[in-house]
Amino acid sequence: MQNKNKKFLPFLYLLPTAILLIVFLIVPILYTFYLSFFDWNLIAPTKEFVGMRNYLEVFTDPVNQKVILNTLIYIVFLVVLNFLFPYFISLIVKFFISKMQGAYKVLFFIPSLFSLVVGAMVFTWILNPVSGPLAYVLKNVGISMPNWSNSGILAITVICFITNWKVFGYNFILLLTGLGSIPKNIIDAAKVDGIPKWRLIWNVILPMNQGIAIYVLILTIVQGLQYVFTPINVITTGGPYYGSSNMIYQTYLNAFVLYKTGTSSALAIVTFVIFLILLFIEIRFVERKAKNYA
Amino acid sequence: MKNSKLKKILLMLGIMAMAVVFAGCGKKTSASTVKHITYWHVNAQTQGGAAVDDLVKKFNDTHKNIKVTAKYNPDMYKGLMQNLQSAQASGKVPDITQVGWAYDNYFASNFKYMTPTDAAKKFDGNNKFIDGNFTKRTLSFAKDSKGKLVGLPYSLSTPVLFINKDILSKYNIKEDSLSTWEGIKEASKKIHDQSGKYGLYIQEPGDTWAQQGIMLSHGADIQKGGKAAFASDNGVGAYKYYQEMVTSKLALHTPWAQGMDSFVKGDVAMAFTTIAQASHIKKSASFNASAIAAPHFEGHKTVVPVGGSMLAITAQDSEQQKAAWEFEKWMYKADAAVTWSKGTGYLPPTKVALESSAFKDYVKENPMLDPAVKTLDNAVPWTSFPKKGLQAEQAMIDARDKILSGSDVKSTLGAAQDKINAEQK
Amino acid sequence: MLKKKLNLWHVLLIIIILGAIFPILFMVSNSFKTLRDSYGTMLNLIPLHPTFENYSLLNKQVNLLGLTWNTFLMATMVTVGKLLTGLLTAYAFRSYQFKGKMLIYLIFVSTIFVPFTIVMIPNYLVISKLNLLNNIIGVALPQLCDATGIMIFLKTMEKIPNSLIDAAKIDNIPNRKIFFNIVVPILKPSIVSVGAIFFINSWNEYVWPTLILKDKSSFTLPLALQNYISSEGGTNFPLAMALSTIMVVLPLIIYLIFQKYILNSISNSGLK
Amino acid sequence: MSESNATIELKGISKNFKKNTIIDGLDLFVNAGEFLVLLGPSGCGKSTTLRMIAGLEEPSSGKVLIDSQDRNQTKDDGHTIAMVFQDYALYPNMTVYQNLEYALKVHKVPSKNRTKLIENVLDTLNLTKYRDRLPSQLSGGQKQRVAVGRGMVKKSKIFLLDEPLSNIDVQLREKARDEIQKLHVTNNQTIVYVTHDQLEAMALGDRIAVMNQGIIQMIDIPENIYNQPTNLFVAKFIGTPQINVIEVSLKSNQLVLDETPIMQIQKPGLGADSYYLGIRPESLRCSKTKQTDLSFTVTVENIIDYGRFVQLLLVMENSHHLKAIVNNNEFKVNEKIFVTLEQTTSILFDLTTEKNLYWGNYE
Repeated sequence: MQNKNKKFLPFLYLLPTAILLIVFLIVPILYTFYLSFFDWNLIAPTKEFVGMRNYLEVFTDPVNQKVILNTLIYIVFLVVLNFLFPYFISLIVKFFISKMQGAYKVLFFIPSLFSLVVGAMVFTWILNPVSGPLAYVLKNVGISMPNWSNSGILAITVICFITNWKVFGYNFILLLTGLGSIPKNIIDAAKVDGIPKWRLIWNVILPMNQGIAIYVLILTIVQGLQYVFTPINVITTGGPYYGSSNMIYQTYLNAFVLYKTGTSSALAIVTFVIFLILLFIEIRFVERKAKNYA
Repeated sequence: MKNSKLKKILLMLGIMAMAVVFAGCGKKTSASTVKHITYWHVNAQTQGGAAVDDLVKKFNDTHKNIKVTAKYNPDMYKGLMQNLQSAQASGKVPDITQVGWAYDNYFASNFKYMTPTDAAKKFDGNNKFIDGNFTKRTLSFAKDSKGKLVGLPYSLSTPVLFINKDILSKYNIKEDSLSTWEGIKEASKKIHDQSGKYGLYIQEPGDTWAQQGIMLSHGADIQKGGKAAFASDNGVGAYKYYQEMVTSKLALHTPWAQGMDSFVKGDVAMAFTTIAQASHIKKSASFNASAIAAPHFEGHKTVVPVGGSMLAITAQDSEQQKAAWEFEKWMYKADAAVTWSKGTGYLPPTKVALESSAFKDYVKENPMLDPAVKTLDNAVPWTSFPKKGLQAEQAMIDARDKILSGSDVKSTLGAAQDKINAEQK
Repeated sequence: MLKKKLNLWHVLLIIIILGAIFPILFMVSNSFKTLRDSYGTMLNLIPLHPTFENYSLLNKQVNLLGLTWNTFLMATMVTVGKLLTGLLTAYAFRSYQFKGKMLIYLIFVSTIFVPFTIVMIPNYLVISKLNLLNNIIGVALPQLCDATGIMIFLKTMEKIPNSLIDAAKIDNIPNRKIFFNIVVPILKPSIVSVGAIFFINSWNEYVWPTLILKDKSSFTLPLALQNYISSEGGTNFPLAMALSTIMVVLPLIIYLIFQKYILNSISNSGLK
Repeated sequence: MSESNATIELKGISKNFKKNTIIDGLDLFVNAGEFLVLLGPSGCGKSTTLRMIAGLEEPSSGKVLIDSQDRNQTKDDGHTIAMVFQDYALYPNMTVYQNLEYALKVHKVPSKNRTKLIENVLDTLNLTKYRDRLPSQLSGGQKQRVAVGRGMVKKSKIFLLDEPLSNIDVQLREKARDEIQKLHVTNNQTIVYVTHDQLEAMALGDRIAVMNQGIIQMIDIPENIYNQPTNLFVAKFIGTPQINVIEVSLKSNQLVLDETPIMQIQKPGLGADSYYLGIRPESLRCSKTKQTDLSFTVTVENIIDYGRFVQLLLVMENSHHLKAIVNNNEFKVNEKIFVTLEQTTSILFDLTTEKNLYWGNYE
């Protein structure tokens, strides 16, 4: 009696999570995969089997091609704004200043207390290209603000800036504390050897910090694409002409606006595969690298 | 032995948690004879939401046997249509709902509903209520492509040209020169050359209502015999005129919220948008604002699609339908209709309300409404395509975005028209 | 020589702080402006004729208490769910060896990388079949488990030396007691901070609730903002800013109280 | 001031950290090529002093002169000083070879010389086998040697070591000490070595500076530190087992402990009437019979045989304890034996200033 319990006790602890994951994650993924082979508008009783047409459409339809390109642009912006920028600032706060580190941590984190809807509304107002306060100030200085809501690229830039306003603080702290795990006397040793700080950071600190950096990088991309959903939905709803939509938002548009669940599911599966590849890189890179520095 | 005790407790905990979760969602069953009906609408707080709540409260207080609960649907008529679609998927449809004109055919061909004529015949025994209150023209707005009356017109709006009188007088532009698009272009040019400001902003919400108005006022037809026909020479001519104003910076091309903010801020002299914006403009503008009737191209007369929505009964069970019909009739009473109009800025739907003294004084207080009432006479039904209405509207929106960012008008409009007609077989 | 270089960096950091804090000031200042002022005098942060009108109007037009209660209920449910499942799962991983342990762990970790859109439609259908549309439980149910929680708790639990647990086992203290009287107290700081983060994120959530909550009475605060973005009637910016200011009060309080915990615990979630 | 080493001078150095002063008005001069040990209990400011020499800490006041040039004026080129840290501070992501090579590569030393230098150091520290290993794959001893190697490779004028051996297990420590000794002989660099282990200090230092609460108590060659400590602190700190200290009073020319005279002294100019008397355990002559009329009786409370020597724990009549070291164990516990003291092998300290009075005849 005794060891039988012991054997399946751990599974009892895992039960609640397992049930939730099966019902709300694993089965849904399979169901979406199933849906991606049909054409259905969510209400009609019958689903029409269309085979691979939806997947074909994902890559052939010009709008989808544009959306995939947009997603790459988003990723570039997200990596630069939500990963490289906070990483650079965390290096500055960690190695180049001695006072007020605590104060910066506290203040940088405050924007992440806000909902992105609020961020989107405030910034749409401030950045109104014709009559916003920023446009007004720039006009006095002689610069006329471009109408960002008409061009896909500019709209993406604005949306990524708004998301950056909220996400910067969180990533900054994640990376800063990651740097904390580096023994202090390495910095002293380098100082005595007359090694410039940036050189030390490039040759020693960054390689050592690779584990958490890769984790945050991939998190930034994966969660970043889902964070930008809110500003897109509030400001441009994907416009002008899908110029600011990305694969995540297009999946929503197809599903809950145009009621083309087939296309939406196919897009979702393709996005999922891309994220899996990113996850695979993270696990292989981070797990292997972290092992031999421990 | 001690492990099994732990197991029992954890198991119990698990079951209890699950029970709590499911208990919260049992069906609300009320045995009493009071009929519960749900009324879906699109009126946000800033635009009639309060008026809807007042009307529903007054109705519930005066009708003991019917209890109405109003439900707000975000993102205007498109948002409501999406919710209706999802509601039908889960089998919980409302009893009475507003339906935007653009979705007239789409609603008729996708959802089960009861026509007002059937409701009048079944519950009143005669058609007096409908014929007595609505003109032939207003009823025509609510007919589907097969001429069947789908619902009763509830909120009517027409596009008007809001103008910033301070700017116009500053560059001594006379108001009556703005009755034609050519006059507006000229005025815009003068304003732009001298002040750098934009002359005109045409609304760009989640529909192409205003843009259809420009094409109609250039003699074009949006739809002929159930097929899209807007890519005609007249239609292309009108759009080219508009595109040219945008590219030469006389007209502003930006999403609706930003465009209207710019007009209210005084950075745009004229705004061609729905009369429903009147109260917001009056409250926010710090300049002397007024409104004039929708313009037309020289040699054509003003034709505008009617804006707003109709009330349709989506209840399936006859008891619910009866209660919904009674609620609908009450909403059309003169005082209720005027309160509705005051709250939303729309025009009252019934003849009696339009001519009622209450509405007349209201118009005197808000002169901006006057041009809207006059334009009502040259309003035509909002074109809504019978099949795949949502995708058709999206195609026209996409065409607008492409044209206003510079692509060739003729080919873009042609492509959109073919795309829509391909679905209408 | 060192002193001068130092200030350069501080200048950059202070600019970033301004960028982070200015929109918040802009929001609060506009919540005290009249509609006309918000357009007319955009630039001055101190309202020309400050008014409390937006807050009183807000309270009249919308059931502020009800909205806050909905948001609070949802956030609490989600937080409690995530903490419970996180703790139980982490404890299972920490103190038991079983077949396929590594595989199950990898599956749990990979859930962080699953895009929300892939489960959107099926979850929507499940919730509507369970008749939980327009119901806070419907919003909370699919979110009761979060892999980040599992990872953080696992990391903190790994710090508990085996000797501590073995010692308790030798005194044959039952598993349940070990979990609640030894493991949980040690985890208290990370439970508090992770809980605070889950609460704040769920409090501000917009995307999933918009799909489920369609009826005004069931709205949460972020959704109520939609009421004021209606373009048909024009955006009442000051009113929206008043609601936004109210919305951030509770997260700000939580942050001020648990700020020390929160800032440290975020580090655990990342440390590999 | 030869090419291969440099002098170090600390002038009026003080350092305070958040209100409490760690070092107050410290002056120190280290001769070129000298092996100076900074010895003291933990928290006495010895590491901070070393870090100030290395430029890792800014002194609150005072100047640090390297080759009599003020450190703040000269541009720190990273050549003159090398340092080894207590926990080695090796670059974890670089192999042993890369660790040694990194500083040279940064300072653009031509690769030919680099390889020669590194091979040489690897050979002397017999680390050649481990050249391609990562620090995490090395033992404590090997890591320590790599850390020292990294300093040696620079051929710096000054070599600072901050308790390099404290993390190594005891048997290896002696061997490592000899290597550092050899290193000093071959490279003739100026070395400042921080430790709290007196054995290391006595073994390595040309001179030892004993520090306490941020003040140098005494700086002298090991022999004087041991035999003529300037004050009671130094006396107690150096030497295990610790020096015996008893309070005695002066009666004419005899030191008396509770009325029993224990020592005959010549007394030029000793004013006060009571003092502290310090006697190293090996200076207590224990015997079964009375040696002089001033020998006093004690009982043997405990005997510990360390092999190389035997330690006796003795109890006097007034129950004061003394420790003695003898080389053969002829005594038994509880046996009554005689102890004889000599002026030449004991030290007299002033009761209040605790300073060494050198028996009145100041050198």
